[in-house]
Amino acid sequence: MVEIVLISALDGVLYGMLLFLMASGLTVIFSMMGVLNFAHASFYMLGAFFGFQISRYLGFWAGLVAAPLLVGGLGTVVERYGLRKVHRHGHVAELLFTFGLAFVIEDLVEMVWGKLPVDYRVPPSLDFPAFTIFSGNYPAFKVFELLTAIAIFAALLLVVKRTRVGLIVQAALSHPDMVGMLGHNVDRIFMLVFGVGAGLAAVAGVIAGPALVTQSNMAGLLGPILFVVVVVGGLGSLSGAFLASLLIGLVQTFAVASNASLAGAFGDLVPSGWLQAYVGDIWNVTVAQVAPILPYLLLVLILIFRPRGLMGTRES
Amino acid sequence: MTSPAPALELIGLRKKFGAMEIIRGVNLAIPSGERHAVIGPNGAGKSTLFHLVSGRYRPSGGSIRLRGEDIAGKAPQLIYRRGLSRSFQVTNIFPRLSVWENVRCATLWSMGYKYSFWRNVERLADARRRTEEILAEINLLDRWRLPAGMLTYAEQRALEIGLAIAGNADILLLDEPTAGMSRAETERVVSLIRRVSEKRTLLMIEHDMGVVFDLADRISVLVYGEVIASDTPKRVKANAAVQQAYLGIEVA
Amino acid sequence: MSDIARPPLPGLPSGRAGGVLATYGVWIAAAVVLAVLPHVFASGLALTAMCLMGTMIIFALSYNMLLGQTGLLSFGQAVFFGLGGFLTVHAMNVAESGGVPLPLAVFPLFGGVAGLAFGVIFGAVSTRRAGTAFAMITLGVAELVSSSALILRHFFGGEEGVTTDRTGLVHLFGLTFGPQIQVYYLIAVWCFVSAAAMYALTCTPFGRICNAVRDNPERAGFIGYDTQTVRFISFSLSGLFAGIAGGLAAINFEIMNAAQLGLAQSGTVILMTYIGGVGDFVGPIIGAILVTYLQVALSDVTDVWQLYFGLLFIGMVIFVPDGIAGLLARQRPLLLARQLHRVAPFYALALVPGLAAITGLSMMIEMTNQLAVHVSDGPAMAFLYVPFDADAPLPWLVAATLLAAGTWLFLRAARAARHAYDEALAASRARGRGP
Amino acid sequence: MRKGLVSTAFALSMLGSAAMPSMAEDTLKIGYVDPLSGGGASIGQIGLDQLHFIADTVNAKGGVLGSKIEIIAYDNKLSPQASLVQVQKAIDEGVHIIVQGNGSAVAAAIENFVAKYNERNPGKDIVYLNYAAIDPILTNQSCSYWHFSWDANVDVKMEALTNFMKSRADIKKVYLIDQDYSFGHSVADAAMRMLKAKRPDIQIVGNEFHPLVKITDFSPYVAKIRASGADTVITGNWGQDLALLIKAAGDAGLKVNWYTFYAGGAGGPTAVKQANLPDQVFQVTEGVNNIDYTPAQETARAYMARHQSDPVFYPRMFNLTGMLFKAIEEAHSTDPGKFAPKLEGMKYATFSSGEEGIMRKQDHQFFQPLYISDFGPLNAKQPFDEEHTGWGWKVVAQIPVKDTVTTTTCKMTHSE
Repeated sequence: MVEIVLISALDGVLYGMLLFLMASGLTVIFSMMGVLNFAHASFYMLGAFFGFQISRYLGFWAGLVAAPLLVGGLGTVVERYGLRKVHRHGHVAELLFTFGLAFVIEDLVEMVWGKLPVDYRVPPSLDFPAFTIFSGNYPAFKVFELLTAIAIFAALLLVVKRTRVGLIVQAALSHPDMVGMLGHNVDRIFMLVFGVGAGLAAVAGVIAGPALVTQSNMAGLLGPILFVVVVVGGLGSLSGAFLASLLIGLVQTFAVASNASLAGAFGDLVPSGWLQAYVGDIWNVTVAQVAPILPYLLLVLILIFRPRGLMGTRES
Repeated sequence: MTSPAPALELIGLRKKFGAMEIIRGVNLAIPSGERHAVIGPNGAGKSTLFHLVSGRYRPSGGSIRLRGEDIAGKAPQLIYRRGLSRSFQVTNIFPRLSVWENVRCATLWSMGYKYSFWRNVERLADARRRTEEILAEINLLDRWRLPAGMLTYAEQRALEIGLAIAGNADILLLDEPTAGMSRAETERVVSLIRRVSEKRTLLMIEHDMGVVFDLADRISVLVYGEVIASDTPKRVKANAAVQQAYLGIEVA
Repeated sequence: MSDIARPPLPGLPSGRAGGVLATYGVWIAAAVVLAVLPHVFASGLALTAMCLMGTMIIFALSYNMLLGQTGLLSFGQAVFFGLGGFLTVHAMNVAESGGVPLPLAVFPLFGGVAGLAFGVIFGAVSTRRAGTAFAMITLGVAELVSSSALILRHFFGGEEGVTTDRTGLVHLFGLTFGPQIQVYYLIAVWCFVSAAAMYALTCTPFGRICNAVRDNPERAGFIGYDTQTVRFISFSLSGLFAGIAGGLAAINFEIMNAAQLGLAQSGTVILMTYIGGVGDFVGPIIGAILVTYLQVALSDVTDVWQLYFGLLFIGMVIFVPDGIAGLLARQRPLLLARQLHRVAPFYALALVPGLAAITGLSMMIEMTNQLAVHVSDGPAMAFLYVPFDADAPLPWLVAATLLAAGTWLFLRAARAARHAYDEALAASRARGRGP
Repeated sequence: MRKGLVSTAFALSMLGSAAMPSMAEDTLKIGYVDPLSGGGASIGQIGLDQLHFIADTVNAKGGVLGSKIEIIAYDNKLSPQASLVQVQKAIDEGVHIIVQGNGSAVAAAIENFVAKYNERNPGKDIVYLNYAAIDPILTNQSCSYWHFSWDANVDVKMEALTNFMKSRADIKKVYLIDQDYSFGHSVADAAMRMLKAKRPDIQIVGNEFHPLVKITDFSPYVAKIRASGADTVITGNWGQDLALLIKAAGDAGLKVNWYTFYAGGAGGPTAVKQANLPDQVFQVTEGVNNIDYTPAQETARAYMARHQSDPVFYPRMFNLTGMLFKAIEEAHSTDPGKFAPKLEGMKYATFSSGEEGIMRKQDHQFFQPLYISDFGPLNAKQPFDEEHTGWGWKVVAQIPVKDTVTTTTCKMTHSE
């Protein structure tokens, strides 16, 4: 029992931090610009592929530095010459713009790197088990993942709370209209924010690429889980997103460890004609089976009962 | 004592935003049929008071009685349905709908059509007649096809009042109806208000003292969230506290 | 058919008397077109494609009840489409095995009722919020439903879905619904009736209040309306029509599966609606026809069709944000004032370099694709029937020139066209015909 | 080539059905309906390349019954509904033979459509040849006379796999993990049933289902497998769900043997190599390149010289086309109504080893020798590696046809 709780907690924290790593850029963009950036996962994928390509010539660490810079630069270009033109037509237009962008990026990646997974490896310097608990290894790369997530969180928090840029950004988080009125160049801020968001997505890509599967459909397969993190955490709240990532990671991991089901709790269903098959599908489902869809349930419940999210400062 | 309940009565009304208390125990009773103006320096809490009465904000304390019935904290539409309608200081119309459609939408509930999705709106003769009347009242009849967002500022202000009066509510709250208007436009609006407020109860915020003293039966002076005087225009003019707190600064 | 209504206002300058032809002319024309179409486009594929279009027209119109009319961005419209389809399939199978004497033509109603019922259930949850929170709730609900669909294998038929046979029901007037043409007319009738119903809905007090809530939800409260109730009714009715569309899709394909209620399907309907134009009733109809056509045809022309799809959407939202219908609607005042001839030459002038730029761009895309993806086939390829080698410099030079020069000329011509449009519009207004 | 023409062809075909089929009446048209864009394209493209390769080979020798073979590709985007539109398009273009493989949902839709089409359009028969969809439902409850299946279905594969496992005494505790949809449940149910019958002493220590392609982190599942004390895992997972599972196991240092259906699928070998699990991952297939049979290996080499980037090779596609052409020649007709009876019960020397397989008349399921192979470093006599990993599939056992036969519930209705 202790073993399961301890290991689940550890796995949950590690998974949660991976989620935060992926979602941090989206938090910044979604919170500040209100843009439902469906291309976020595509920037994440670009990060992975750029990282892969650079790592073949200059090694993993060069990729970790260069890929986010490249993708971040690309992000600013996309904002400047695309999104900005769309901005005045409202959020649905922005959303569709990023929709289209996701299609384009996926096909371009397919053209350049093909449709099959590429062999993007963990760097040798991190390819060893960091520690072992209950005979289960925890690779050093995962610890690195965790540390990066925390570092990004700390750095973002520091920038937001302690620097002048951060103060403007923070003001924009709670009073988006005011920032423009105070005479700041909102266009430049938005461009910067989008670039940083895309760059953070790329950091996640470079790090998650070797750990997961680097393939041209990886953006699509990620699904909308990152939106869940941002919304559950609360719009405009970095700490909220951090907390939400941890919560989702832990909920999902503990759920996987549980084999409880209605059948387990109340015994097998008494046979009762044709309905039995239909009800049986629900009756026999274990908590573990539905673990990965629990975050979406959490999303719906949070929005109904606490629409500002865990730590948000404003509603939608 | 069995005198009828006042049309609108505020008792110890309070509103806090965080630690800041904007409305600090307002007591006010407006008898039915009275034209009542609320004046006070900027930041005194006049608009906040309107937001509390009309249901946009939820009070932190005290009660609001509409003909004796407590409406504090109720949703705007519920208060509207009890016969209280309002206009806004910052123009608050339906920008993509035509002027015609703006006014007609504002008549529909009071005409009893509610959420009806089985009647053709064009065939509702009574709503059409009422819309036409209102448009004539606010002098926008020749602009009826234009999207409301394309009207001039003064026209939008007129439409704003039109939306407030379209539903035939018997208590009207007008928040600075003449703000930003020229003299001629102001005069038009004043006579309009005078006309529509007959047999109704009117509560208005106004900065134009000419309008206030012209229209109001009684005036309340709100300073820092408190009513420091509430009386006839003549008496308010003479009130020492008002002189000091308000007129001394604004008018002199 | 636009937002700005024309009430019959006797005594007012442009008040209009509604004759039968003026009021219903468009609908009569639409009915005639629907009846004649299968005789113009007669092939099996054309019939299949048109059946698909009819279904998607209802679906997109139902979605625009939310997005265009009420201002609600939903990511879960396919939930009602899919559930409507499943209920229809199950109803058909029960009727067939139980010998219930119901003709096929009424079965889309089962889909509609299912869509309405689930619209009420999910609407009660999601319409408590508006804006982004509403959008995110619909996203969550859509994920929950589509995930559950794979888990509840008995009802949703697992991966394979549930099949049915549309010919096994009682045959009214000798209609077996085996031949696709009969299914086409079934869909056409339902499409016509549904579209008319949804249009009628926009002309009711409720329809107008939906617009008011879209424009300014806060003020709607101060004229007596509960915005949550408005959203809820709109959401439920939208579910009804999406369910009918799902039922027709089920009858058309005789199969329903879990993919039909997934996020991809919901995304498709957003694209259709937006591309067609949300501000106008006919917008979603145009969008449904265009996007369905592209989905059916584009993959035959190029295997990187998704790239073109993406570029099309990006181009649309940047250059034509109010959709195709919006673009057409903007020409209406000019047409009415007989000023269109002043801008038409400028449109033609912009079109030519625009097409050249597109040709250059797609040529580059296809050449890249040939070199990168079809590497085993060698560099020999053909573009617009012109054969050449993708690794030779000349084609690249041609493509780059077309793209660069075309773009430059297009931007200039577009600016001139916009200028001409503004002038013509001003002229139209001066004539007193436009607003 | 074809792509350029079709844009106009489509516009024409919208106008009238008479315009199209006359274009090239003397070729034998085979319509290939599979994903050729998007995520599924990585696998769909391989089948198409292989069909083209086969067509070119056969055409070089004069074709079938004197007609050249023409492969026409239709992108179905892995969607059942889109597939039906594409099949309709193919029919309009004069195609009578549909080949498809990826996705049981698509397969079921096409099987159902083709059966109804033939019933409603007598004399215009279409036949559907399935090269990869293996949900047992296709050849059981919803079986059809017009559907022929070349890949061994889930039950057949599991029959072969369990017949192999029953002789491995070191297997004591088995853990099942599958994707939570009908295919995953078919795999798990078959495994439970057959292991119980053949090796009652084996303990099933877990029967896990997880949602389809929704898991990013498989560590909790790996922790569960470890906690159960399993020595063997059976999984029907494919694609990302398999790659991430295997990599998570490698990361955590989990030492078990993996019996899979799809470790040989695109991306699988790369994942196994990255996870560094030599000779611990097994698959059951109708053949691998390293079977020492010269004709197959020569063909594989010729194919790979042409398609260097294609990672996988489907022997079943050769069986499918070979048997199709044989049936056509025997029937002296390219009309499915005439050659389909010849396919029923046909015996055929399989591509991988030359040993005989049979198309069972009862359910149109092809039975063939199956191979259990494991993935790891190669020796000199095993020339084929996978996905440039340096590792390859090595046969550990051949399961003869008689050990793969399962029963079917198929009741085919077809009146001549």
